[in-house]
Amino acid sequence: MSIVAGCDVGSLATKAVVMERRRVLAAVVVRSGPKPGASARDALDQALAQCGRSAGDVSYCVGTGYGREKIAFVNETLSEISCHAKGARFLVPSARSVIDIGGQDCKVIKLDANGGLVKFVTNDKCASGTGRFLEVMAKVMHLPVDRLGELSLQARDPVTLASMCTVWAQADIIKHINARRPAEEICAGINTAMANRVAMLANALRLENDICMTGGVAKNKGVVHALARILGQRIKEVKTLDPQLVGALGAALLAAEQAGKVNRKELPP
Amino acid sequence: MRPELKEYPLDQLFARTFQLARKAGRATPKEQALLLKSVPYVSGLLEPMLALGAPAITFLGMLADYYTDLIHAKEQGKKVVMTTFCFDPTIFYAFDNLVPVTLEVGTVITSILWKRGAYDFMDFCTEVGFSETGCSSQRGTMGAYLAGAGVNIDMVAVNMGGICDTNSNAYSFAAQYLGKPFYGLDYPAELTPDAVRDYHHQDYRALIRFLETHGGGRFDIDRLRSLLEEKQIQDELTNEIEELQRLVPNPVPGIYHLLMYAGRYTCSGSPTFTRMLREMLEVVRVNALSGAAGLGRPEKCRAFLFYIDNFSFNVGMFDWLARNQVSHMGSMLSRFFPDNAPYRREVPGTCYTIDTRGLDSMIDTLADINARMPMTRTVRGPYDAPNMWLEDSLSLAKIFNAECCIYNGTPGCRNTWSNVKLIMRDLEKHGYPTHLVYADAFDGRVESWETTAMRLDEFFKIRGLL
Amino acid sequence: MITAGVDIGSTTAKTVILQDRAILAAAVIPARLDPVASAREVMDLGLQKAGVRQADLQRIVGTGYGQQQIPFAARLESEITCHARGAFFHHPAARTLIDIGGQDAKVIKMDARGKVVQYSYNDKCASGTGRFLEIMAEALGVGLEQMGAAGRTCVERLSISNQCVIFAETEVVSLINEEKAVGDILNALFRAMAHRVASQVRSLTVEADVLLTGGVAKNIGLFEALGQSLGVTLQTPSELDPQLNGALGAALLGQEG
Amino acid sequence: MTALLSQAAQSIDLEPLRAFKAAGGRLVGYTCTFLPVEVFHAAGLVPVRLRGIGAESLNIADAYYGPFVCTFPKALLQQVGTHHYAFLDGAVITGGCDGMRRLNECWRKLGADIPGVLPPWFHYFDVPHKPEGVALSWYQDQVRKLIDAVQNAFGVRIDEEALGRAIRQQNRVRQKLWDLAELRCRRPAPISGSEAFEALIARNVLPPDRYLDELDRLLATVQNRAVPSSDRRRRLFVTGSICDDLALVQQIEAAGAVVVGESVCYGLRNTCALVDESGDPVAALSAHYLSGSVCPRMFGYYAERRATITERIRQTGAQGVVLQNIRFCDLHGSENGLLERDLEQLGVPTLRIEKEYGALTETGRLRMRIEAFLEQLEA
Ligand SMILES: Nc1ncnc2c1ncn2[C@@H]1O[C@H](COP(=O)(O)OP(=O)(O)O)[C@@H](O)[C@H]1O
Ligand SMILES: Nc1ncnc2c1ncn2[C@@H]1O[C@H](COP(=O)(O)OP(=O)(O)O)[C@@H](O)[C@H]1O
Ligand code: SF4
Ligand code: SF4
Ligand code: SF4
Repeated sequence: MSIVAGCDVGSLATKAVVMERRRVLAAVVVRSGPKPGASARDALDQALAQCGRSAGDVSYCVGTGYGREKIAFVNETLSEISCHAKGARFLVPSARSVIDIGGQDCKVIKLDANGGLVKFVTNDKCASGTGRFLEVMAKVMHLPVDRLGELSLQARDPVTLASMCTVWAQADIIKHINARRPAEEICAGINTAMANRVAMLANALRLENDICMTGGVAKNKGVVHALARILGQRIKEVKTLDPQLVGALGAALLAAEQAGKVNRKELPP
Repeated sequence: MRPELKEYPLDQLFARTFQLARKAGRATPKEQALLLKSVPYVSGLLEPMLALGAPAITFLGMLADYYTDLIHAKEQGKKVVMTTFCFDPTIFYAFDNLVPVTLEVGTVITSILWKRGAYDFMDFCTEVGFSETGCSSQRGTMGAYLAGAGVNIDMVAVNMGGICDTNSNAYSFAAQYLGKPFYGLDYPAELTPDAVRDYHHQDYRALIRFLETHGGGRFDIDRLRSLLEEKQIQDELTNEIEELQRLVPNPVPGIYHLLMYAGRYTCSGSPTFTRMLREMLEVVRVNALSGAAGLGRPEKCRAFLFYIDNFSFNVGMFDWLARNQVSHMGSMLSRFFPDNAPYRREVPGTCYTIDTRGLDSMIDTLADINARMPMTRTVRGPYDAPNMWLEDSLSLAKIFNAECCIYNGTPGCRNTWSNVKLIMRDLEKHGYPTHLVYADAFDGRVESWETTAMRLDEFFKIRGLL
Repeated sequence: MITAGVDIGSTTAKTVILQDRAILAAAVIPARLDPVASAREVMDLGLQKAGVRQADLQRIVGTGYGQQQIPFAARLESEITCHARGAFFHHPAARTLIDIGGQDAKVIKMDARGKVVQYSYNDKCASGTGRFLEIMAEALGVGLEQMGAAGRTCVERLSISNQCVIFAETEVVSLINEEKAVGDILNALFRAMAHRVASQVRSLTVEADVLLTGGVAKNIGLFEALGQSLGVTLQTPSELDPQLNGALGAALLGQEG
Repeated sequence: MTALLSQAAQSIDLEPLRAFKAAGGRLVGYTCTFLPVEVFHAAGLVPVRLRGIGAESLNIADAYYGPFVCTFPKALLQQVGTHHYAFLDGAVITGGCDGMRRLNECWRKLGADIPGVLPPWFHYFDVPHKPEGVALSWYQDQVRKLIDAVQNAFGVRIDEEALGRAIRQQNRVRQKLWDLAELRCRRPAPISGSEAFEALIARNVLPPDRYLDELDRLLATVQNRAVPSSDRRRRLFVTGSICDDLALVQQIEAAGAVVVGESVCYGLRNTCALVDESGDPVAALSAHYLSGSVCPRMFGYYAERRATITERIRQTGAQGVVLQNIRFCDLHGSENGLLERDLEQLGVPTLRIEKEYGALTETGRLRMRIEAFLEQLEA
């Protein structure tokens, strides 16, 4: 039976999803190495191994993410915007808005009732709306990045970060550390700063419900909650799949569509 | 923008806050405490204001009237003109049906009085398309008017680009966004040539026609004359205060600058403003006679702020200077250049004269005044050209015996950030230790006050000023 | 007289212990989350190396970002003052001092007596700091100690232009994706950062000797790129770890009462 | 395609300029489309519009300009400071926007620090911020002053006849540029946006005679070019900040689109009408150059600009609009915000991007957005 694959080579993580008839067979996240082609290969191989298939079984593969041009084995590449939109709609069919926060940017996508792309904005101004911001801050806090979210949920009185700039926000954080503010309050401050930045983008598009969040940062509950609070709108969580994988999932779904077209063309009438 | 901000129109909030503050100013301490509790949103900054005594209380009352007029404008059949701080509002008051609203003053109030500052309004502007890197001083209240959380604006009249692009740009954006008529007074890059004066005068007449056309009101000569006569008195009072400011120690409290220019931007020509200046002069005279510094402490150093002097969401800059015994010798915002100012000798041939003999002379006067508003005069041409930023800074620093210069502004200001490094070099060459503040005078998110204060500390200490 | 200078920076904590004007011992440790702990730890290490007890110290002078948190400092001095003092000690001919630490770059102009004439910090949106290099080292998977030598020369001349640290990293990622050589990317990074710092120095006018201190001075690739960008031969202390300059200055100020 | 046009778009150092200079000709740099270049043509000088292309770092410029300033004037200053404009005999600064206006001071101070980078003749041309009323006579005065200054500085005479000749020549250029624009309106377009944009940029930097020849050659080639019967490429229109950034157009086209028109400072926008060839040339030039609302520095004329842009979008059959601005360019940045709102209301999809000037832009993320925009248009 032929399968399809989606591969998302991000700045920080490389993701691969293998599907069969709109069902996820395997999904893998690996840290992006210096060679995107190799990271992609690695992620896909791991995914194939997970479901006991081989590369030869893949009938169509779509690549996305920053390193997409370097993936040797894909049939086609598409932007992350299309892939995240596709993936999000699959998981949350009612989604009209997708907020994807990855390592180096944040994208807010608006969809029509059929899931068609209506408009999107990305942050090109300042790095403080990106996952990298969180990583840098986590490092200053001597914490792993996946702890920022849960810690911040315990905060009672979050600190405010004066500076929106990643570089200068660090100085702020060090100031708060020096002032002996508890770690959870600082984490909450970091997540709120992030959410504020993203909210500005989101508000510019006047998002409609349902809103769905994807990308690695969607795993940070602190950011998700803060964002929902600031937007005054509920954010539907992606529950059935790791949100970081949504881009790769979308790529796989698009691969399935393409494979369908190709197959139909090839079949004799 | 938080939904609750749209519930209460911004100007109504201002009006109510200042009305209460005026009451509080006249009340006994106990009543005062009770009243202050009922002022919405306020972060406790009214108290130190009230502690300043008579002039501050008059100031609060003046703003109460200003915003009360604004919120009642529509029911009285008046038109609201959105305008900028570097635009003398007298002309609006000379019409029988115009009420001005100056955005920058609103931004200062919002950012000082409200705990969360003006961020929501600023961000709202970005959300509807205005560029985020633009000046924060307009955005801080413009957001409210764009969002419909303020009175409806009927037209926009401002000073034009080339003085400050980002300023005019904000207003033209607002006009376009709201679909309202727009007029900008334009200024050549020089100040004194006859051709330039002519330009000012003709352009100003076109402005008046614009106001007539779009306001539909009557331009009242007698009213204009009495406004100008009142302005004359106000200039004289201001001059006297500034003359006394030359004394060592300087008897003028730093925060007076803020009250003086905010008053001038909003209520120029009004008797209340005159009263405030009188009350100030009284305090200053008493200080001067007793040799006391306006700081309330012995004066150790005198600083000239060669751009803006306030810092977002607190009166930090004024406060810091006072606490560290540094006299505030004025900023670019508090200079207007009437022909009888104490610094006129330093800047010959560049001041305005109030001439009330006839309609034409009065209009020319207004045009001349407007051409010398803060920034409109100073940053219109190359900073090192005659009568421009460097010369003005040097002459003012000199006449007021300043010992150092401080730049504080906003990253939105292309105009000054394009040459502030150069002017700093020159001021240093002239012997003035010069410090550049990288903060935003209206947006505390750019650099925290603590950082700004730390850098100020360092500057005064290392340069041997304190 | 024995004195100590303690410099709690954003990245590292440093101490120098002086007996009169001779260095008894020095120590550098990575900054801990808790600045009090950093101060304690680096002090203890310094004392141990010097073979003296804290009670033997006549005066401890604190400086750096975390100076407020040094529980045992008798006096606090700004980084500018300390760095200028340190530089004047080991290099009296220096008129311009550039100190690049983890969080900021400082340029200090001094007169012949070592007095600070003018100084500046890096602008907003600055990629001219040590943190920039740390982030890049991580993105490229090279150690901080190795990166300097690795990017000293280039085969292919690449360019990195973004002023923002984070976005510059994006450019680095693109270059990695294009499978450019790590040495060439590093070299481009050093040039980019050197240009940022050079423009900051130029705003104050450059006067020789120009001295480079701070942790970043140990990065030979950057050291050379900055010298080239400024068109001068940079100096750096030969006997002393340049990262210790601030702590040394603090200790000296302690000697002077 | 002509090699010279392509070169002119991508380099400051050009053979025809070198040849002109070697033969004793003199070159004057200028910064803004509000300057009537005919004055220089009439004087036998070649005006060269200044650009920052090729600047990969701003290490010199940043010592003069502050941090919160658009990278266009900075890149320009950088190229000046690295002697790329050493060939200039003069320069005219125009207060386009505040950042450009301050090039005046920054350049002069740079000249004091680095010998040889300040041309012997340095002039400020003061353009009002509105196109009518008293501003018009002011502008005329400025033109007259400019003529005087050029005559004095270069020992030349600029008479009505020479001005008239120059005007007629530039009108020919304008007409041909419109021919080119019309070709781009054809479906499919016989000429790529990059090729056309090269020609538009080259106009600002080549000696006019040489330019006319090249333009004729280009038009002839394109007119005779065989085009495929169908074209799946999306048609895009580019507007916003000052832009002589060929790479941007190339990048858009590499993603599979074709740029069919633009309204940017080095493009067509100021070329729409012809200069009146009868009557007083100074008055005619003034009326032309100060007319209307080509640039958002003319505050309060947004509606006119929007009308022009939407009309051109209609003519070119563009299916989407790229609204670009350089960071810290608030004039175009916020106008793009208005255009975004208004164009989308008209059903024209837009992509709004903020970037640095030219080579200083990080292209990876930009590419993703352009591709995503095209995918959006496909759907
Ligand atoms: N377990 C986790 N918990 C919280 N945040 C996470 C977690 N894992 C990754 N992240 C965040 O996600 C970001 C990476 O997101 P991703 O979508 O993979 O980006 P990219 O596609 O650019 O590689 C990291 O910068 C980090 O902030
Ligand atoms: N061994 C090394 N080789 C090269 N660079 C180094 C080395 N150690 C530290 N650095 C650089 O020095 C920076 C820290 O400098 P430091 O002066 O200690 O900063 P701070 O005083 O702010 O803590 C680091 O960010 C790193 O870039
Ligand atoms: S403000 Fe900071 S994070 Fe933002 S762009 Fe500038 S350097 Fe980058
Ligand atoms: S954008 Fe406008 S002001 Fe700027 S150079 Fe072009 S025409 Fe002149
Ligand atoms: S792009 Fe904008 S800010 Fe930059 S020079 Fe042009 S008008 Fe000025």
